[in-house]
Amino acid sequence: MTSLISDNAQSCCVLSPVQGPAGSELKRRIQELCGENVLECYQCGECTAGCPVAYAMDIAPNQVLRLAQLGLEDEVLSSSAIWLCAGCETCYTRCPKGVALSRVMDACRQLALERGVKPKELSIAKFHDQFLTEVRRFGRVHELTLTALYKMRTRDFFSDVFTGIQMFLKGKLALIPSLVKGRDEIRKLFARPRRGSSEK
Amino acid sequence: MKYAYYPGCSLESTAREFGESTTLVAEALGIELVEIPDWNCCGATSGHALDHKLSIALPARTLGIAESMGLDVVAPCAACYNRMKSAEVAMKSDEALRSEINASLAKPYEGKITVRSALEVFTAPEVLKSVAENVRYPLRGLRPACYYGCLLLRPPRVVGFDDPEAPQRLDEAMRVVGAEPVEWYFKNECCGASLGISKSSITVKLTGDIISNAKKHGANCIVTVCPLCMTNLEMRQAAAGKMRGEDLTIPVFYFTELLGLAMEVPGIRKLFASHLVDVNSALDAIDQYQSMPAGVNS
Amino acid sequence: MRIGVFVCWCGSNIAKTVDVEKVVEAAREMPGVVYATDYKYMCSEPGQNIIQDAIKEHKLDRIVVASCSPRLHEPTFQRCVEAAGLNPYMVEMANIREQCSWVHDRTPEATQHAIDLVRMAVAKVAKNEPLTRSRLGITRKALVIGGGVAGIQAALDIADAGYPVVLVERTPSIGGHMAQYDKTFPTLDCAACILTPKMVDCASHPLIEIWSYSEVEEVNGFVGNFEVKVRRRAKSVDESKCTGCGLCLEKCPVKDIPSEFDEGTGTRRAIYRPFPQSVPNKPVIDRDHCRYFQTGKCGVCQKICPVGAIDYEQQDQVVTEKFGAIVVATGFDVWRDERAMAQFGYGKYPDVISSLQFERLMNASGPTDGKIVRPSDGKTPRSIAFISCVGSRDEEHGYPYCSKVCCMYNAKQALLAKDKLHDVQTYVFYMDIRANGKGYEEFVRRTIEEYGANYIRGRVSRVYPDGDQLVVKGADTLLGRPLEVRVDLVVLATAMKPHDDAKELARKLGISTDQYDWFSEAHPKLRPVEVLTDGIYLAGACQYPKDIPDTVAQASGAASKVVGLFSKEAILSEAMTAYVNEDTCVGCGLCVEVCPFGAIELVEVVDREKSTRDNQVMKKVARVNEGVCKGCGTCAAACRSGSARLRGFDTKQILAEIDALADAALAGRQ
Amino acid sequence: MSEDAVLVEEKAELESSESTQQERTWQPIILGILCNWCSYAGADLAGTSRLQYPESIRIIRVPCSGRVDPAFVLKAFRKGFDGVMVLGCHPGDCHYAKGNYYARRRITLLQDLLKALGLPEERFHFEWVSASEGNRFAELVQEFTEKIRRLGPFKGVVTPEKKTL
Ligand SMILES: Cc1cc2nc3c(=O)[nH]c(=O)nc-3n(C[C@H](O)[C@H](O)[C@H](O)COP(=O)(O)OP(=O)(O)OC[C@H]3O[C@@H](n4cnc5c(N)ncnc54)[C@H](O)[C@@H]3O)c2cc1C
Ligand SMILES: Cc1cc2nc3c(=O)[nH]c(=O)nc-3n(C[C@H](O)[C@H](O)[C@H](O)COP(=O)(O)OP(=O)(O)OC[C@H]3O[C@@H](n4cnc5c(N)ncnc54)[C@H](O)[C@@H]3O)c2cc1C
Ligand code: SF4
Ligand code: SF4
Ligand code: SF4
Ligand code: SF4
Ligand code: SF4
Ligand code: SF4
Ligand code: SF4
Ligand code: SF4
Repeated sequence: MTSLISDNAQSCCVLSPVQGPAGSELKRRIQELCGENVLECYQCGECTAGCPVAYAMDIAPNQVLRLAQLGLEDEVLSSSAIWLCAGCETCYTRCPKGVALSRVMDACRQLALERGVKPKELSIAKFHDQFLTEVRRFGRVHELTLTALYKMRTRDFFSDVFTGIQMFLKGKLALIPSLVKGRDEIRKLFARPRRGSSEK
Repeated sequence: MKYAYYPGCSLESTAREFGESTTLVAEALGIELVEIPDWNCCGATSGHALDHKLSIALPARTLGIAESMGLDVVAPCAACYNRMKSAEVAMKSDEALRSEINASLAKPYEGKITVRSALEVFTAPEVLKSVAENVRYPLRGLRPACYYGCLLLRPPRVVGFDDPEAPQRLDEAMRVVGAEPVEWYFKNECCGASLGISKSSITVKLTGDIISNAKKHGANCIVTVCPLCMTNLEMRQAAAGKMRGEDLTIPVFYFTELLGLAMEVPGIRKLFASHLVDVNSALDAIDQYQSMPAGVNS
Repeated sequence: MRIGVFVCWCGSNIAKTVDVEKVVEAAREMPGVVYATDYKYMCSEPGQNIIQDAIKEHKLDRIVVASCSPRLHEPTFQRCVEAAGLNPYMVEMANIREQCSWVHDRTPEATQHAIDLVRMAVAKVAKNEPLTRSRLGITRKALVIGGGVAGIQAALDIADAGYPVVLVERTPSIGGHMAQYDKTFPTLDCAACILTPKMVDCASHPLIEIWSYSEVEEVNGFVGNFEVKVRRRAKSVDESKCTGCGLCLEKCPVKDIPSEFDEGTGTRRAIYRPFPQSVPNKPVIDRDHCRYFQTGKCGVCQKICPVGAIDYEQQDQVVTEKFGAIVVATGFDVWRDERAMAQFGYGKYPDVISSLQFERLMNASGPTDGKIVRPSDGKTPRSIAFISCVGSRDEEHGYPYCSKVCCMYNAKQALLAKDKLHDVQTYVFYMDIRANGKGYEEFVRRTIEEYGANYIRGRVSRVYPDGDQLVVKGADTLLGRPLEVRVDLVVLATAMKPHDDAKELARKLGISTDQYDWFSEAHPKLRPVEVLTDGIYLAGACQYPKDIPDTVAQASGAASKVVGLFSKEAILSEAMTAYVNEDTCVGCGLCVEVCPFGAIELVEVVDREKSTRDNQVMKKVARVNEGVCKGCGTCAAACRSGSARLRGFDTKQILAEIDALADAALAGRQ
Repeated sequence: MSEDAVLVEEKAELESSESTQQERTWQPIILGILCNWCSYAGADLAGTSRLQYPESIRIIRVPCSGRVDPAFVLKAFRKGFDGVMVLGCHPGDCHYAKGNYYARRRITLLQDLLKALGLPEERFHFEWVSASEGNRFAELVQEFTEKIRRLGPFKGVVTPEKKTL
């Protein structure tokens, strides 16, 4: 990993002289994955101001970009912010510089998995992963299976049981998953390996 | 008018009412919806959360099939619509990506068809006019808070059929069917649906903010355009009420249900039974509700 | 053709490296050369005498001086030959010092180089033609467009120097934006106290005519000789009779027109003057709202006017006048795009207002007599949020540039609000504080430290009502947290932008605008008050956002440029200008497109080739306005038919240089 | 690169390697077309600063790089100059505001044209030089002269006609 932070990142962030090229490595990867140039952000904070989840994040959305600008990869990829982002696109819509922070968040999650950084919000990562596993298997998402498998993976059996049963009773959770015939084709779309995936 | 219909995963299960009301209303308005054969999941939030390319490739497959039908696509679910539209825009603007993805598709998508949301289709001027002509029971007394959520409006560069900051299409449709939409201020705030299962504490808070604002401004129901919003708003309102120490109980409808109700489309009313939150308080507020013919009432 | 060549030693500067005598010898062999000689200091008086004598003695008609750079002594030798009776443009210089003796140290090579340079100059001068600079007269009267503080200052300075000025203002009164303010940063002078006297001076100055309610329609001509058409809109009030008593203003029944001057915070009537201290202080009738003009019934003002000044029959007048110079001082507009500002609820929530509206609320002679109240309910706000950079520095929704003055007026408004309402809490949401003027940083600090304004670093995402308050959803980026405040009033520092019709005015004037439609100066550092068209100058915020100190400084700069021009006896036109051979021109218009000065236009002429005696065929050709052309030659390079030519640097001259050099230097190579 | 240009280059290489010894001091003749306000002034500054550079360059003064007609350059090559340089004011510095901007567009076209005609594109150089860049001017002449020396004397255009003949 291209760690550039001093051992004690808490007290002082030391930018080493090699930070330039390495810092631009993170920037380059982000740009490659989602097309956004993090240097366009001028740190106005409008994204943070409008983000519905910012209050729960360990670092503010604008700080995700700031760290990325400095190439402080470890700090970005291990933040809870990148996982908590709900993908609502409020930031992108209002950003005066037209930076699609929502997409930068996507890219950071992808990078975190790629580089094997343990997601700070494990439950969210597991959910996304379970969801995609489901799509890969069936071509569609079967909500009952999804929820059940997800709950098993996170060992969180009870939190939504009540509403789950209610839904089931109202006939909203189909028992049998519907399958897509072109499943092979869909698997091909998944061709590139996703690290951290449960299905290797 | 004929469209390729993309129900998406949830319209088959959790959001059955949305799917059914959409088809019923479309039929009543003479809009033909042909389900896209062998469609697949759009990948939803998880798709783009973990894999940018995949999030374009998945909808592209379905778009390719629709293109072979020669029809534009209607995707009622706001989340599906957002993903499909994003894929459409990406495939149209990035030639390299297009050929890369098309290489793995049985039916390539060349960007010849476009994706529309159900709200967009049903509130097109000529369609809305025909809705107005078909209204049998104006929903006077219903004061919905029109909730657009985030994915239908944002980012404007991709979707952009309504104003992202001051959307009007849904309010307009409600006025056409005789309801009196309230002025409120959270119509385009995010409810956190994508974290609904994995981080419900956040969803509960956001849902609470939204419902509280709707009630404060006199809404007697919320009307939505998205199954994810619906699930959240219904499932989390009890917990949110507890958290805020407020009574946040409020019925939630799909906008298509209300169009159908006003147009007296047979088969609409029975959908209300499957709502998780009892909708009777809202229905009772409608002046004419009791006088509507019992036949439709079943 | 009798060419004379004069080779200079420049003391040892040239002669040390270049074998001057050899150069003279070689020159004697060159085609057309009948005389060649050398001298120690060609530019000295004896040196010049040598040239003048030789011209007479050898009947020379063309001269080559091989010495230093033409950038140094070309004018010297032009004057020298002119005194001897030659046309000054019959001289060419070979730069054998800067390009040869000073940069080489090997004599044979340097000498060869010098010979080549002389050869090129000889070839060129053989094709030179006598050129003349015509003397153009000057109409010593200035036109100032726009009567804001910039236009007022420029008009006063020019008139004080003794030249007549016409000040054209679009609205019924001069004064511009400054007249709308209560106090101005950084000194907090009352705007009226410093501006109104200047406005009155304008009105009473014997050399200034104010044409208010007027607009420029057409501009022709060039420096010293502009011909301008101005539409003087009908005011429906006979100014020569009206005494400005104001009786009519009180009686007009059409009362509720939102006042432009008050930015809609107040109302006016159909007959009105923008503000009580208007100059001229006589009302106009707004025909679009007047009942008489709309329905034919009313006439109240006519009945009430004691002097019979109301004249419904008045017509617009289009006046054509000659001016020698034009000062453009049309100022700025503010951004009002409600849709783009929907996230702040501008145009939707009455208590979200623009800074300009807030100025009117603070102004002692404004609609509220200077009381700061909420537009919605007339209550005194106890908390106010000022939001910076609304539409500025926002390339997505507004403009990418910084509006430069809003940081300062935000501080001013936060300070004045606190000054007027003691228990108000103010919040200023900002991205950066740009306070780079004399006393500015100190001013902002005072607002924060002494007036307790709460500065919060972060842009605001959204404003929405909650009860009778407004919630401002912002962020504190210094803390890295989202943040909300509840306030009674929100003030948006909306961007300064060019007028919507700026581009059209630029087109009329033949000047250029930048990508936003601000008028372009000739050079940002060296010629900031001039434009590329001679005789037209810029003053104030029509060039880019400026505060009053900068505006006034530039206005005085523009005025002194005008005065400088007027104090010349005559204007000499450029000699090396372009012209078009109309017989070969195909009217493609390429040259028109590329001319940086707009000096070329397409005109219809009789096609001499195709026309017969009874059938006149017309064709389009390019024509150069030689008063405007600067001689850059871009048109000549662009023209594919070789019809656009540049005097002094004609294609045939340049090709002659290339040929001469090639034939000598490369002879025998192939 | 067209076949002809390759041919020219190969020939040139052959010749220059043959003659490196005796032609070490071979001085190419390079035509410089300089705008009056910036580049010509820059060349003057090189002079007043007494910077030394090869005796290869012969300068023609034009009012503006916008005056440079591609025909001048073509003509120079037809006449057999070993190299041609066009120098103008930096973007934004043009005395006539936009002349150099048109020059740039035209020169880009010219470069394509040279390529298409099989003319020695590498013997043409276009660059911005300001009035304060005397040393840059001197360096440019030095470098370009070296480059041309490596390429060897320009033996004229190999036109397609010539080849087939
Ligand atoms: C809210 C606000 C507060 C400010 N406060 C301060 C302050 O406290 N201190 C300070 O130094 N600066 C302040 N400024 C900046 C100040 O307003 C400008 O520096 C100044 O007004 C510029 O003067 P001007 O004459 O160039 O333009 P303007 O004041 O805009 O005047 C231009 C005039 O030209 C007229 N006009 C426009 N087009 C035409 C046309 N085509 N034909 C004829 N006439 C035309 C207009 O009607 C107007 O009268 C403030 C700006 C704003 C927006
Ligand atoms: C590091 C630096 C970089 C800069 N870069 C830029 C830039 O890139 N772009 C830009 O626009 N601006 C730049 N500036 C600003 C720029 O230097 C000034 O705007 C400009 O020099 C001001 O010119 P002036 O003639 O007023 O003053 P000065 O350049 O200071 O000239 C004043 C002259 O007066 C003489 N003098 C002083 N006292 C007396 C006296 N009593 N009697 C006689 N003569 C006297 C001095 O010797 C001097 O020659 C820069 C400034 C600095 C410090
Ligand atoms: S809104 Fe845009 S520019 Fe501002 S901090 Fe966020 S990403 Fe950066
Ligand atoms: S997309 Fe993510 S970061 Fe942006 S506002 Fe929504 S939740 Fe916040
Ligand atoms: S003419 Fe030029 S080169 Fe000759 S002496 Fe004068 S300055 Fe020197
Ligand atoms: S028009 Fe008549 S009434 Fe009105 S101000 Fe003039 S003189 Fe007075
Ligand atoms: S005629 Fe027109 S301006 Fe005069 S009083 Fe009547 S409405 Fe007012
Ligand atoms: S002056 Fe200040 S408030 Fe105005 S645009 Fe510039 S930075 Fe923003
Ligand atoms: S020489 Fe230059 S200024 Fe003159 S007409 Fe041609 S392009 Fe315009
Ligand atoms: S002068 Fe040349 S470029 Fe201009 S219109 Fe005539 S042919 Fe075209």
